[in-house]
Amino acid sequence: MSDTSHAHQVHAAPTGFIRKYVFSLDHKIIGIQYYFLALIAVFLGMALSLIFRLRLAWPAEHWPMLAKIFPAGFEGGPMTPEFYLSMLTMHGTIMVFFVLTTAPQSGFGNYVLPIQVGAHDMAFPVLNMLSFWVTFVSMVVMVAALFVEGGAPISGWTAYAPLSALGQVAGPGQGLGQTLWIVSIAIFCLASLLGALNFITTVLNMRAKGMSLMRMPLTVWTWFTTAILALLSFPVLLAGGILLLFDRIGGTSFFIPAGLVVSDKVIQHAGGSPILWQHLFWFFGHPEVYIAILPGMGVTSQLLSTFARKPIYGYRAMVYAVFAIGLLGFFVWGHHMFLSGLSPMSALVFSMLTLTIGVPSAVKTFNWLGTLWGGKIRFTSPMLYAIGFVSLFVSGGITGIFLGQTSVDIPLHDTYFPVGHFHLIMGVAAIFGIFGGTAYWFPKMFGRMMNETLGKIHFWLTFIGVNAIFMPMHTMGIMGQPRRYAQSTEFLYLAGVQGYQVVITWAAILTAAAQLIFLVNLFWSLFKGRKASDNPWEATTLEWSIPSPPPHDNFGGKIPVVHHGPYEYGVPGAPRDFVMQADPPLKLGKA
Amino acid sequence: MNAHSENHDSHGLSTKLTLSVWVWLLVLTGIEVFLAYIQLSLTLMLVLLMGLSLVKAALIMAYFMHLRFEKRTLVLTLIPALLVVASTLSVFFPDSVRLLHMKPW
Amino acid sequence: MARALAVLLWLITLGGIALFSGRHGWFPETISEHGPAIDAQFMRTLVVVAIAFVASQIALGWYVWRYREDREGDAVYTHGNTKLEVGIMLVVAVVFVALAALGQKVWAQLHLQDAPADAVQIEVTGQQFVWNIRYPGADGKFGRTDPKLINDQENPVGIDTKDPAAKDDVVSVNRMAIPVNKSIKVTLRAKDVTHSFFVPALRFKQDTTPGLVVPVHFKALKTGEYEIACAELCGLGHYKMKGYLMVMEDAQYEAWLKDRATN
Amino acid sequence: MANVHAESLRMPEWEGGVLPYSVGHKKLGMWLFIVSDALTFSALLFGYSYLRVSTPNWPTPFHLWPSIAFSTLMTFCLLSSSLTMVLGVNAAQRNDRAGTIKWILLTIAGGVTFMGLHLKEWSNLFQEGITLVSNPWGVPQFGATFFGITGLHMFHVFTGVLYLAGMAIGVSRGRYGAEHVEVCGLYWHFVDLVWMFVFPLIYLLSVKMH
Ligand code: HEA
Ligand code: HEA
Ligand code: CUA
Ligand SMILES: [Cu+2]
Repeated sequence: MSDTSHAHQVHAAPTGFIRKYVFSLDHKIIGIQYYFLALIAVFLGMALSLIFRLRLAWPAEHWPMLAKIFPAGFEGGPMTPEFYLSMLTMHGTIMVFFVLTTAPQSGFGNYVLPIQVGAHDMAFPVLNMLSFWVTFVSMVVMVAALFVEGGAPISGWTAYAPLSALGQVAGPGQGLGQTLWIVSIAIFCLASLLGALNFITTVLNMRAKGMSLMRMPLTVWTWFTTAILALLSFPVLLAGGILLLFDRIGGTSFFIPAGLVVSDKVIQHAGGSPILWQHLFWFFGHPEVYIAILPGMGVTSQLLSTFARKPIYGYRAMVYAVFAIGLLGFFVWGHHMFLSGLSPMSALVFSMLTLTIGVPSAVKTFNWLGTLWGGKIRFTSPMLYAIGFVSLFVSGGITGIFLGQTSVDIPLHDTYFPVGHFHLIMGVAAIFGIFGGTAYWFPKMFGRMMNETLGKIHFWLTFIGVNAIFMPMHTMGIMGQPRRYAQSTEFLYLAGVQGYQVVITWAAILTAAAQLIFLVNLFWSLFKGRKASDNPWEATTLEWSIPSPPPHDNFGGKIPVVHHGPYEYGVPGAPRDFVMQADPPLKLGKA
Repeated sequence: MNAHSENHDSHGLSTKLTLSVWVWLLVLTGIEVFLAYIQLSLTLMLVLLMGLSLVKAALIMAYFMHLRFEKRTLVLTLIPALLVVASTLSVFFPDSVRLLHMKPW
Repeated sequence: MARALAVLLWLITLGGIALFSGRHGWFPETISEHGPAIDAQFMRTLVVVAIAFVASQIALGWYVWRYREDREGDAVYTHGNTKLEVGIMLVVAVVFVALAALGQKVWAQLHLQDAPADAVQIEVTGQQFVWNIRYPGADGKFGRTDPKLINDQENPVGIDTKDPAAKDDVVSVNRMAIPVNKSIKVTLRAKDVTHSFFVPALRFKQDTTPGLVVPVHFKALKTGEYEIACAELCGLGHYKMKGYLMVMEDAQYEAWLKDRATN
Repeated sequence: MANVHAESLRMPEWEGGVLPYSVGHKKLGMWLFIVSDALTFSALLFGYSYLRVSTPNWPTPFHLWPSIAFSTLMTFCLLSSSLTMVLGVNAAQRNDRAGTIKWILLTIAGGVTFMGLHLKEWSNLFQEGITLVSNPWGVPQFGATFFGITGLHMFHVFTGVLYLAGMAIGVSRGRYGAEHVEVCGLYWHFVDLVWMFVFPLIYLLSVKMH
């Protein structure tokens, strides 16, 4: 809208470095920028997780090396509990916002979506650039919270008020760090809004001739649905964030009730409600988890079909399932609040609706299996990640069925059981979507292949590793280990848990180390990888009918005409075992 | 590719229609202010005022914002999406009532 | 490669089953009246979910094993099967609705029914990082409280001693005695931030939300000492916010209460 | 087999470049933005209602003079500025550049008057002792929600006025055409539309009866 160039005019390829790589308007460069932002974020988030895992396994140990970097976090020797919590808070926040909302949607989506629908760019290139830079600012603000006076916030990625609203009286980390956290999230909301309306407009208005809705690749469907979810859920978080900010710096009390006494000090605020914050947060929070997983589902569908050399099983059902998941995602947020003082009647309704999300999820799982069934599977590294995704999605998804029931949630809520649940499904299934997408689109994005051997080693180590880290967490949860505990040794009934903590920490260290293989593979292939052909995977969607890497306006001025569905593999009677979307119509002799 | 840039005049808004919509909006506002000064229960008042406001919003969207003259599908996707999501927010209310009756002090 | 992957998938399945077969870690023994119903619902869910889990993972492994590229024959060219799809959907939907319906009974009993009239009244107030327990004393009535009177050392919940009902109130820190086999009505409150009253042995958990008083009730069926944990992040001491639930025989309980009252 | 793929390959053709809503990018984008911004306001208004329901003795302090009179007049300003905006869009579509600028300037005048009246109204309230954090009735939520919501709306009016001003300059230089003006108009009407809910919820439901 602030975009002045006429939308249909192809902007000329810029020449200067700044216009080309920094403030670029090209959706491909912006996609790559997002991708690398997420890459930095994920390694930061991972490092934080290792730091706090150290304390869980060895609560009394001293860590002189770390103490040098964060002296305040190690006063008195071992890692302090507030430092543990600040690492945890930043870990969760960075992973959810800057990795899983950023890489699969804004990264791959930006790069691939316009090409897959046959457009030369996004609908609003200027807005696109803005949304990246706004995200960047948001991340800078977030990372700054790690280093400010008083430390990073300690109220978890959910920032429950009043802990997050009261300021320094409520404990360390609740000063400037928490304020920066809220500011960063509010900025992030704006960036996501800009991104989302850009995606939706592009999909609706810019499809090439022949690209009817039911011919769009499933990746496009998932990016589209994700954008709708973002458009409708981020504004609510924005509203909540503004109010929380008012509470912290304006002296209001939207989320702070009357009569609080913190460390013997009577708090002057009155009249607010902590539950209101939870509502506003989870109204966004639940759609957000689908924002994280849907693009991964799309990528997985694409990969399974491509490498099984078979059309996707039940294309239409997949589309409807994606939409159903997105829609239902707006009606279930209360399942995070069963025990928060939510009205027990609404809890029952939320519970019923939550379980219904299992139905479209079952359809998806079933169709993925159906796609593999009877295929001729090529076990390339992207395919391995996709298979890993399916396995992890099932493992992580079914534990949601326990949590979604009011009664079963009573003992499990806020224990490691949900931690296991969301790491399997989000912490790794969705991340496997990123891995799969990286290995699959890397040749297109950079014109070189990634190394298959390294990719496979990375897959094996990671797949085994993450199961070793996150599966045992369910057992810990059943034993009653509450989450966000800086150590497990204070309670007698948790005596059996410490052993798990040590094993998990070791598994985490090894798994994290295995990520270096991924990093090495990525950068090595960037410069030294084998040159990629236009269509190394013999895939069908539009991005594979143009050069690798694509020219500035994607199709060299000639927008293709689409004649086929997205997943025509193994077509009997066709000249090749696959029919690309832009291939001319087939002459079909009646068999 | 610029199907969108013209063709509005054919079914655009005549000045007369615009003016009458404006007058209607003012009249409805007047009724609202008038209502506010009648002794009614808060709930009834809320229902009446919100009802009138929805009518006003509809008028603004339909005429000023041109939705009446856009393709039906645009209306049929935007408005329900907005209404559905906005109205799910009303799930908040059982809790605010609880809060009112279950206060500690 | 394909075979190894298939085997790995099956091993993970086995591992999952092993973890959930409960030999290594399981719920602590339940001592509450409603506990067995929650455990039973957990088991029902476990069975349903295990079937889905095992079936999906085994099938995934099997397809990976079976449909390698170097196998004989062509890839099957199909776009799916609507009937099968709808069938799966209906089955899953029915299973879920049935499951959900079964599970709601305990919830309704705990949260939609009031405590019996003769229930023992106790008030629990969460605070960074202790549990304050208050008993109404002989008159069965809690005295008035006021946040302005709160003083961590002398008057942790801010009892207004001018109120006659407050005279015999008994306050105990981190130690909560209850009689066995009697309905207990607990009133949950919070002093500063949100905490969560969690007694694993009771299968009981409920947030203490500031600004909201939540009444809950339960009955313990076995004497003994059990730990109370805090299950909602409340600050740096969250991990050591520990209390004890002491389930006692009636006489013992009365004695304990009397002892506390004289102190 | 053959009939299977025959089915899949004969799909209804989609003529690329046909806009499914017959709406250009900018207009669609603006509509999407409006939907999302409407949700921000919905969330705030629901939050306000939530707090109001959960607070006993919510004050109803607004006298006919000045608050209600002012806010009614403000409503009038916004509605009228919407009217002039429509006329501006019509003028732009007739390629009547001078007319467009005239109507946009009138619209800006409406917006600025609204802001002036609102600022005056705020300062009246300050004088009565109503601030963001406190007020004479001991329900601090009253001021917080009042200033929070009207403040955010004011912010929208303010950006709208800037947007309009930029539009007027752009049109006078011939850089912006009818579509730009129309999209800008959408935003302005939306600001008006939000007020249609803020006014009754915040003002009319807080009228002092006697
Ligand atoms: C990518 C992210 C993601 C996804 C996709 C999901 C998916 C689901 N989640 Fe999860 N969830 C989170 C991320 C995610 N979740 C996070 C981050 C939290 C914690 C937040 C916090 O507190 O910090 C959380 C917490 C959470 C809770 C709250 C727990 C608590 O705090 O007490 C609940 C409760 O209902 C829940 C339920 C579900 C359900 C029912 C699904 C369903 O969508 C799953 C559907 C999938 C399947 C069911 C598997 C596949 C289906 C089959 C194989 C078919 C056959 C199956 C059967 C017949 C059983 N989740
Ligand atoms: C995407 C989400 C994500 C990811 C990947 C992870 C990864 C990890 N998480 Fe985390 N975690 C959260 C989201 C995530 N987490 C959230 C939301 C919370 C809750 C916070 C809160 O309570 O407030 C949490 C909390 C949490 C806890 C709970 C602590 C407590 O409650 O006290 C623990 C405990 O062990 C933990 C451990 C780990 C470990 C060891 C890893 C890993 O280190 C495992 C190894 C990592 C990988 C296998 C991924 C590597 C990925 C790449 C290299 C991708 C590269 C490519 C691009 C992005 C472009 N996490
Ligand atoms: Cu108290 Cu956690
Ligand atoms: Cu959820």
